[in-house]
Amino acid sequence: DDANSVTLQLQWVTQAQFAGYYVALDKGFYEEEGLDVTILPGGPDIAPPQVLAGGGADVMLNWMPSALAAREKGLPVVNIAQPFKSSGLMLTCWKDTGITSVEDFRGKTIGVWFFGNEYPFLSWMSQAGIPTDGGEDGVTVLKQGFNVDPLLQREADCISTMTYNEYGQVLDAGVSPDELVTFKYEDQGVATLEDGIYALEENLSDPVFQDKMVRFVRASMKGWEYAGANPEEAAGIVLDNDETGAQTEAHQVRMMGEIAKLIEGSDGSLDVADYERTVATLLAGGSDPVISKAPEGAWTSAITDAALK
Amino acid sequence: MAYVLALIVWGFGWWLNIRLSHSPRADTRLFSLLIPIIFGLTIVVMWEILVQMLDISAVILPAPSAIAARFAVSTHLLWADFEQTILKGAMTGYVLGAIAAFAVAILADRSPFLTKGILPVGAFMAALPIVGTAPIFVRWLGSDWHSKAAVVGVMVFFPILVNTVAGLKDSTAMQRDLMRTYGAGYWTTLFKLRLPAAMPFVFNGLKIATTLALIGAIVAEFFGSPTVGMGFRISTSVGQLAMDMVWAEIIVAALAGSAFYGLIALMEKRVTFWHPSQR
Amino acid sequence: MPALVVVAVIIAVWTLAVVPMNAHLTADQAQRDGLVMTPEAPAERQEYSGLVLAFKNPQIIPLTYTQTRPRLPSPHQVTAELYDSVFTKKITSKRSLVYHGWVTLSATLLGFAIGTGLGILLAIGIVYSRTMDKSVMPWAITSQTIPILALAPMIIVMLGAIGIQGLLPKSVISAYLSFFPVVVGMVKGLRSPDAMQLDLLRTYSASPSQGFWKLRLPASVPYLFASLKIGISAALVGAIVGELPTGARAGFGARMLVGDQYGQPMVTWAALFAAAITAAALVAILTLIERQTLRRMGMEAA
Amino acid sequence: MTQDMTIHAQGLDLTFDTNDGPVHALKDVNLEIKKGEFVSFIGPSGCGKTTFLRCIAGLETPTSGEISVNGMTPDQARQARAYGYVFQAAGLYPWRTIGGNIRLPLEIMGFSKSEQAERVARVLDLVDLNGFDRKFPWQLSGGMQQRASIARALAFDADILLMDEPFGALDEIVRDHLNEQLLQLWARTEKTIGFVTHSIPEAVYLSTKIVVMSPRPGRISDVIDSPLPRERPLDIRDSVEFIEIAHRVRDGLRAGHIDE
Amino acid sequence: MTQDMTIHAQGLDLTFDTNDGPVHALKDVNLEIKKGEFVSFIGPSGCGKTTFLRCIAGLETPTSGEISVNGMTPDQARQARAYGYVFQAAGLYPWRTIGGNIRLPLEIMGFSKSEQAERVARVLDLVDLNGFDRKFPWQLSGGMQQRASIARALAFDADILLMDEPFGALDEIVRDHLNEQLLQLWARTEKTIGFVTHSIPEAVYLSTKIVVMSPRPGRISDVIDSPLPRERPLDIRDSVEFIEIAHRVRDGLRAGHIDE
Ligand SMILES: Nc1ncnc2c1ncn2[C@@H]1O[C@H](COP(=O)(O)OP(=O)(O)OP(=O)(O)O)[C@@H](O)[C@H]1O
Ligand SMILES: Nc1ncnc2c1ncn2[C@@H]1O[C@H](COP(=O)(O)OP(=O)(O)OP(=O)(O)O)[C@@H](O)[C@H]1O
Ligand SMILES: Cc1ncc(C[n+]2csc(CCO)c2C)c(N)n1
Ligand SMILES: [Mg+2]
Ligand SMILES: [Mg+2]
Repeated sequence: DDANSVTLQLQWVTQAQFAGYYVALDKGFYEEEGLDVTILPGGPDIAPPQVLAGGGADVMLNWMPSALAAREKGLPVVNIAQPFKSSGLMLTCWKDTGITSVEDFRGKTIGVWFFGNEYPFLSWMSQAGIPTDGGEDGVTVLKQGFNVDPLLQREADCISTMTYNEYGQVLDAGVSPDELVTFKYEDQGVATLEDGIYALEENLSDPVFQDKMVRFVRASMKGWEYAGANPEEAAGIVLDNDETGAQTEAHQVRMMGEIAKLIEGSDGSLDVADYERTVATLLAGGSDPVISKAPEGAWTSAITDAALK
Repeated sequence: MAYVLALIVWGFGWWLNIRLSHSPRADTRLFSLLIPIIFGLTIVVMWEILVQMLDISAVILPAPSAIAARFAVSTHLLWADFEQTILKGAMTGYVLGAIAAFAVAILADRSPFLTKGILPVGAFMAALPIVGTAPIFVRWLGSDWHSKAAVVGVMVFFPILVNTVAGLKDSTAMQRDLMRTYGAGYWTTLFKLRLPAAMPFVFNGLKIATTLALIGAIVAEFFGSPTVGMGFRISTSVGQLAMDMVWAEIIVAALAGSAFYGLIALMEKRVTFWHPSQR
Repeated sequence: MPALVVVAVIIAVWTLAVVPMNAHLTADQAQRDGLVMTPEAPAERQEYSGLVLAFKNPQIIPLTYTQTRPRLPSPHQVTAELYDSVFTKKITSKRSLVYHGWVTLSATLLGFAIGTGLGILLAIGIVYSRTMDKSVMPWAITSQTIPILALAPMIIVMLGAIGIQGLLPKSVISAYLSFFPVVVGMVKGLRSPDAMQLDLLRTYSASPSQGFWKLRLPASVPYLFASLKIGISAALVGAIVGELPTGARAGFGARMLVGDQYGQPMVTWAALFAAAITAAALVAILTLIERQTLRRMGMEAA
Repeated sequence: MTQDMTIHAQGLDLTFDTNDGPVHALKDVNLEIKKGEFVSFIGPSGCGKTTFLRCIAGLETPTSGEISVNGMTPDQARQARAYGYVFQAAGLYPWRTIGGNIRLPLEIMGFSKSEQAERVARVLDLVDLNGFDRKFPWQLSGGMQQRASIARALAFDADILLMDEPFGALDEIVRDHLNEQLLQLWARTEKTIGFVTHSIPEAVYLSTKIVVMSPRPGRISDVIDSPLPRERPLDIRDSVEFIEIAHRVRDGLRAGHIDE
Repeated sequence: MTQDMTIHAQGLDLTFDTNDGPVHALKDVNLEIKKGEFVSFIGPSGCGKTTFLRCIAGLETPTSGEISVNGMTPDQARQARAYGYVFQAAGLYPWRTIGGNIRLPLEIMGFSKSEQAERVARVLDLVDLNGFDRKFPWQLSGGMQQRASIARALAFDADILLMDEPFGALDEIVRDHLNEQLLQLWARTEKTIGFVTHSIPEAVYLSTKIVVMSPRPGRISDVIDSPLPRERPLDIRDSVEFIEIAHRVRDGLRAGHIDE
């Protein structure tokens, strides 16, 4: 029934990045709240905000830059919870390219994820005053696919990686950390909030929906707590839920370990300071900023307040 | 209400087209252009009506007017994407794929043994889904248009191959016997009889391949590209929920594809004027 | 078996290509493992072609065949992975390619049925209605120039919005790709009867439906089969493409994507080959039916 | 127009447009054919015989002039299934057996299964093709194919039989045989028959009316009403009248050739 | 085998496999044709005339028996471009104009451009198709197409001319004309000609040797060496010898039909 069923749209395929939700489902935390939760995995062509707009899901996970951009496009999504405290995004470069600082990016080729995930990078570059159109003293941007080959094949000097996934894959390919230089967005002061929980504004005005979200967030956070405390088991649960059967245990265990670092210090409620920093970063996007003015009503603490009571 | 209005528009458009297509001038070039345009316009108007009146979110389906507006202000961007994807990626791949298919068809045709050997392998290649081949070619040839051309080449290869092979067998027994009475050799028979007889089939393959070429070049960009190109723009814009831009690119693709197809169809008319389907 | 000979040639070329394709990665790896490479600097090695590099460092040649993340896996690696995931796993297991094959195949067959049905109907409409010929045909062509992967998410979102999920959205994409070759081939086939064959029916004052069943349809059969063979490959590709925006859960497409993203090229290659083998099998079945049908129609040897 | 005037053509003109200019195929053709007549058309190759036959059957539309069949337009007559047509080439459908090809018009006209079988057997016998029922066209010799196509036209009882050189590919013996059969059929059924031939004796032997045409543009240069009786044994071909008519036809033909 | 024995067939047997059982098309056929002979084949439809002609040209392989042409196998003779072949149906290539179709063998055999043009013009004239040079096959009447295909076979000078009912679709006048032309050509060039016809007078008028065949399985039932002189005016057809031979041929044919 409508009052108790929730459909969650992930922003990527089933992996430990979303362990909290799978654990909550698997351990019956949702059921305890009387919820009937369906988790929809994402993929390369799925824009979660679009699925939300089309009514295919009630809540989605999203990176805040992409969510705020959707808001400006006229799709009023609202952050109702923020399980991820810190950003796992970074650039990973070959050390032998001579890159040691941001200034060294000039003249280099850098792989970037697009699909709404390019905003943090573009903001960063514009703050650093580095053009991204491939000139002599700018960077050449490659739209990066879903793997780390551009780096391994040396088509790119740096690529985007997540601490919990792609970076590990570079290492798995036999590369030792000594050969690499990394730039974490967190360290560069351009971190933006990742993997928040978002719902549509209009739905949130409905008390039944609101109640549903409260229970959903509460159970999800319980799931995250459990996953953080039991990384191996959580990874196992993720593996059970991976219908492709192609994920490996070692990989998911490591990912879970790294994810645990990112959720550390979050009880699920949005830290306003983090939010402000994200907005400031995005507004600083130079000639073509991601958002043109500070958004209003893009988040609410109502849900987490009720959930964490 | 919206549906009723849309239906009325549809009815009117269809009525107009029935009138036009049965008019004595239906076969003139003007009418051949006008009729599909009216058909398209009917759909566009229905689309606009439905989007406006049912209040469909622009994030899901933008109104044609919004798409047109976006198109108008983005022509330079669209042109750059067109150049990258169609002119460099798709065309190169199409030409290379077609030449390769032609060469292999003629090779395969030299002996039943090779035909039997190559066709299944060709069918095998045709079924290599772009989702799998694109990342591999991007890995091998880099993110720029070269990998896109390779993807396109592989995609267009099979339809052209199959059709050419079938076409080369399409001459009648009597036509072949005539060549035999002349003691004509393989190449003479090929050039004087079998290639001309094969042309209706070859063009069939070339026509199917035009649309594949476009799809291939665009979709392959989803798996890695420079920051220009129609596929790049589409996937990026979907991520940004800029659906008007997505549709503007789709329109470019449709225009380019139709023009490309039209060009091949025109050549077909010129070359296979003698075939019953052209008379 | 002629096909086997051709396959053998291809495998031989493939086997040879493994060395230059993987030379750089292998050299990087070997160096990390303590071997001495010439030249020493990895960036410098990029300047050389794979062949030259292998020539300069012959000790890496055998190693190129055993990389875990090769650019080009060797045939035996792909075969091993295929064997492993097809024969050694229970077919209900999600690690079995048979299981994923069925996921993809069911969407393919449904999509192919829809696409073929639609394609034939459209072709009939085009051949019999001047209005449809003039107005729809150009748009059927245009429809195929629209990149499906761009439309797919929208189709899926829209279908999802009205509560349709699962097999059908994938099949819609599959149908979308397979209907076009059928339309083109059938239009040509339905128009293939020559003037005398048509005139004969006119002297009988046969109705259009009789003209269809007794002349146009039988005359179009060879064209239909040629199209069906292209159509079914397209349907399979469509089903695989459709698996990405439906959440890449299961099926060959999901395997390819996940294999690609998690640095398991063998998973991708195995899925790729499994897909192609499936398609070849489908085409072979159609060829068999075609041969039977044409033989029964007395058209095989003509 | 009297009721028994089956076919009536007046001032018929037909021009084909081709890649290098128009071809004037028929020019001012006037002809009346009464019900039950047997009319032969004879004339040099390319003079428009086929074209005229096609006009009668409504397969070709004259550029100008009028033509009526049973008081209707050819199109309407076609709707009424008035025609049995034998084309100059056999034109069998390659995916049907010989039997299937003959059955085709019967299926279309809705004969019962048993009636179909019976008629197929009868006409196969008539053209001497027993036992070839289940062969495909390409397994037959040229003449056999042509006979099958004659059988196809005879299988249903059309009012008007139009035959475009039906016996061209047959040897004299079979030809004589089929000529006799055709005459018998005609006598029995009172069909109206339009018959294109190149053989002067054949034309004279069969016809009540012989139409001689001359080429480029196709015109009717002579119409000969045969004084021969309807009952015609084969040896009538040695009679004086016969030879006289044959002479007149030959002269007409020759004139056409000299004209040219 | 003497040097001037152009075609030599011995114990030829040919069986076709069809969907319903084998068809015995030729049975124990023995024939010798000397260089420069004009041989006509006559026989009821389906008796194997086309099949035998095709064996001579190496287009069909006998099931058993031997055949040699100019001391070679038919295949070798084909390589040596020994044959001009006129098929029973015109078989023109639809993508070539009439001129283009006639030019086809000339192109293949490497005649110069000017020679090609000259020969095309000459044979077009011979078959009375001047002015149709640039038309496409489907724009010609059946008889005109057949004449074009004759022109195509005459355009180059093959040693052996094989003609399968070439004049079947032509009217008597044109036929007489072409018969005379063919005889002249034969007299002038000493070609060896194999000629299938259904017309007894035509066979007798043209041939030095008449081969009568009977059907199912196709056998040679009579071989008649003509006593007529090589020089033959048209009115030789009224001579006693002529009528005698014609009688013998007719009897042979009739026997074949009764046999059946
Ligand atoms: N390709 C084939 N397959 C099967 N049977 C065939 C084939 N070609 C010819 N025949 C059969 O062989 C026999 C002889 O045929 P052929 O064409 O030689 O006759 P023909 O003497 O030329 O007759 P016509 O005068 O009618 O042309 C016929 O019974 C025919 O059915
Ligand atoms: N479809 C066409 N397009 C152009 N010209 C045509 C077409 N059909 C016939 N003709 C021309 O019309 C003229 C008459 O042709 P038709 O077929 O009626 O001759 P015919 O008397 O039947 O000759 P035949 O005895 O050789 O069959 C010819 O000159 C021919 O070239
Ligand atoms: C097309 C596309 N590209 C990149 C991302 C970004 N992204 C968000 S989470 C995640 C997984 C990291 O292991 C990635 C890659 C996306 N969602 N879709
Ligand atoms: Mg004619
Ligand atoms: Mg024959």
